[in-house]
Amino acid sequence: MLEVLYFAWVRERIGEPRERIETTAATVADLVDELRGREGRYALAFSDLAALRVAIDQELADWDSPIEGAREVAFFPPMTGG
Amino acid sequence: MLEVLYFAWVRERIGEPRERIETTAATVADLVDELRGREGRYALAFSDLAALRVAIDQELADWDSPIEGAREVAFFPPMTGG
Amino acid sequence: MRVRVQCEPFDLAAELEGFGAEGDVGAQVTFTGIVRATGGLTRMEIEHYPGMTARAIEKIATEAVSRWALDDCLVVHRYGTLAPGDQIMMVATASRHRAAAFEAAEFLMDYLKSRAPFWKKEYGADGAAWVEARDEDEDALSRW
Amino acid sequence: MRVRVQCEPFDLAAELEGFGAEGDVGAQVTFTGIVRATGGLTRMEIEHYPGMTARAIEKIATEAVSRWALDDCLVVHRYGTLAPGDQIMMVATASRHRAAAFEAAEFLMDYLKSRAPFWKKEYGADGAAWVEARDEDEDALSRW
Repeated sequence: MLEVLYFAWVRERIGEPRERIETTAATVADLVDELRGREGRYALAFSDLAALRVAIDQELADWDSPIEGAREVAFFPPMTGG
Repeated sequence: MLEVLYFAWVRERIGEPRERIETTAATVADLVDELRGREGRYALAFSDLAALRVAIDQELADWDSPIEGAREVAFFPPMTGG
Repeated sequence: MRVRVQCEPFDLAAELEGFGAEGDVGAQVTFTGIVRATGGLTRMEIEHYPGMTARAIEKIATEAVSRWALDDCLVVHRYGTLAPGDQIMMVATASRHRAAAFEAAEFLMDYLKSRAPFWKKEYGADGAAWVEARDEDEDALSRW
Repeated sequence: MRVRVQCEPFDLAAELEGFGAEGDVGAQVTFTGIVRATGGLTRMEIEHYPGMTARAIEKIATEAVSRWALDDCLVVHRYGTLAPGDQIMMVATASRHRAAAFEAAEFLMDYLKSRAPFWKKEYGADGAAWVEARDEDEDALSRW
């Protein structure tokens, strides 16, 4: 089971802050494809990957990063701290 | 009468913080020449002009600045504020 | 080095109590970020990623301490609901020399801006909008 | 804008009370200079040029305020006898944006270093010596 987290407008578009999913996706990109195929709200949230960032187990990662063994994958827009 | 002020090691070499002098010097450089001619302690204090700065009426000035009408001329080493 | 992520306000003076006291510190720099009332903003909501935030900031602060041989380094960042005039966050750096203290503080700010998992939403007369990251903020990282 | 030259210690927190309160300030930077114990220093004497000091600093601060459109600017500089760990001086800048607040604070420091009429004498185990201005300090002015 993989914990998938959403923040900021990604969270608002998906409609929930986190969910546990069963997946066989090998990379983040595969996971995104899988999520996109679910429902319109996911397709909308993931429509422009250039506007998104991803973290695997709380470290920034890339779209082609492998997610095997990961406990947690988070999607969010570019950060605006400070 | 011109008020001449000395700060930091210039003051220590001259031996006093200020004095009033009667001068006909036209520029700062003329004034320095006049002071140098007085006594050894002045010659010592003004031996290296590159290590000195001058202010006329509390504004930084140059060696060839005219001092006509000035009330106060100050000599000191480069500043070390901050 | 101290990093804190909190909802509560902070007090700059209290945070600086004893800051850098252990080193031979000659220069101390602080930066405080404050909510601006620009464009009729009435409040700001800051969301963060609890599991990741403190760790991400610690990583940035550790990098700053080693690159500039800082004697001390502090980051406090708030989340939750803030009003115009409220303090958002602060950094402080302590070093022997002023150039190091200034550079390290600017480095911290540049990285916190784009690499610490916070997202700001602004609420005003015209509704609400997420603050967008600007290209300049990402570009700023390349100077370090 | 506020400039003060004094013998007494100052309190950073008290100085920042209401600082920048009138503008739409998003960023506040402070710098504090502290006496270091380097080389067995036991005390520092700071001499200044009373008639010129405040005016020279005001000129520098006025330049900073206009170049970076600061909402506020503060300089406090001490003279007299200081011990290791004592605060020597502080600057604070308030601006809409962080780059301006940082740059203006660095500009102030660079100019105070070489253009404000203060002279430091260090006393230690090996006697006393006037702090010499460094070429880098003069060179630093050319970046502005």
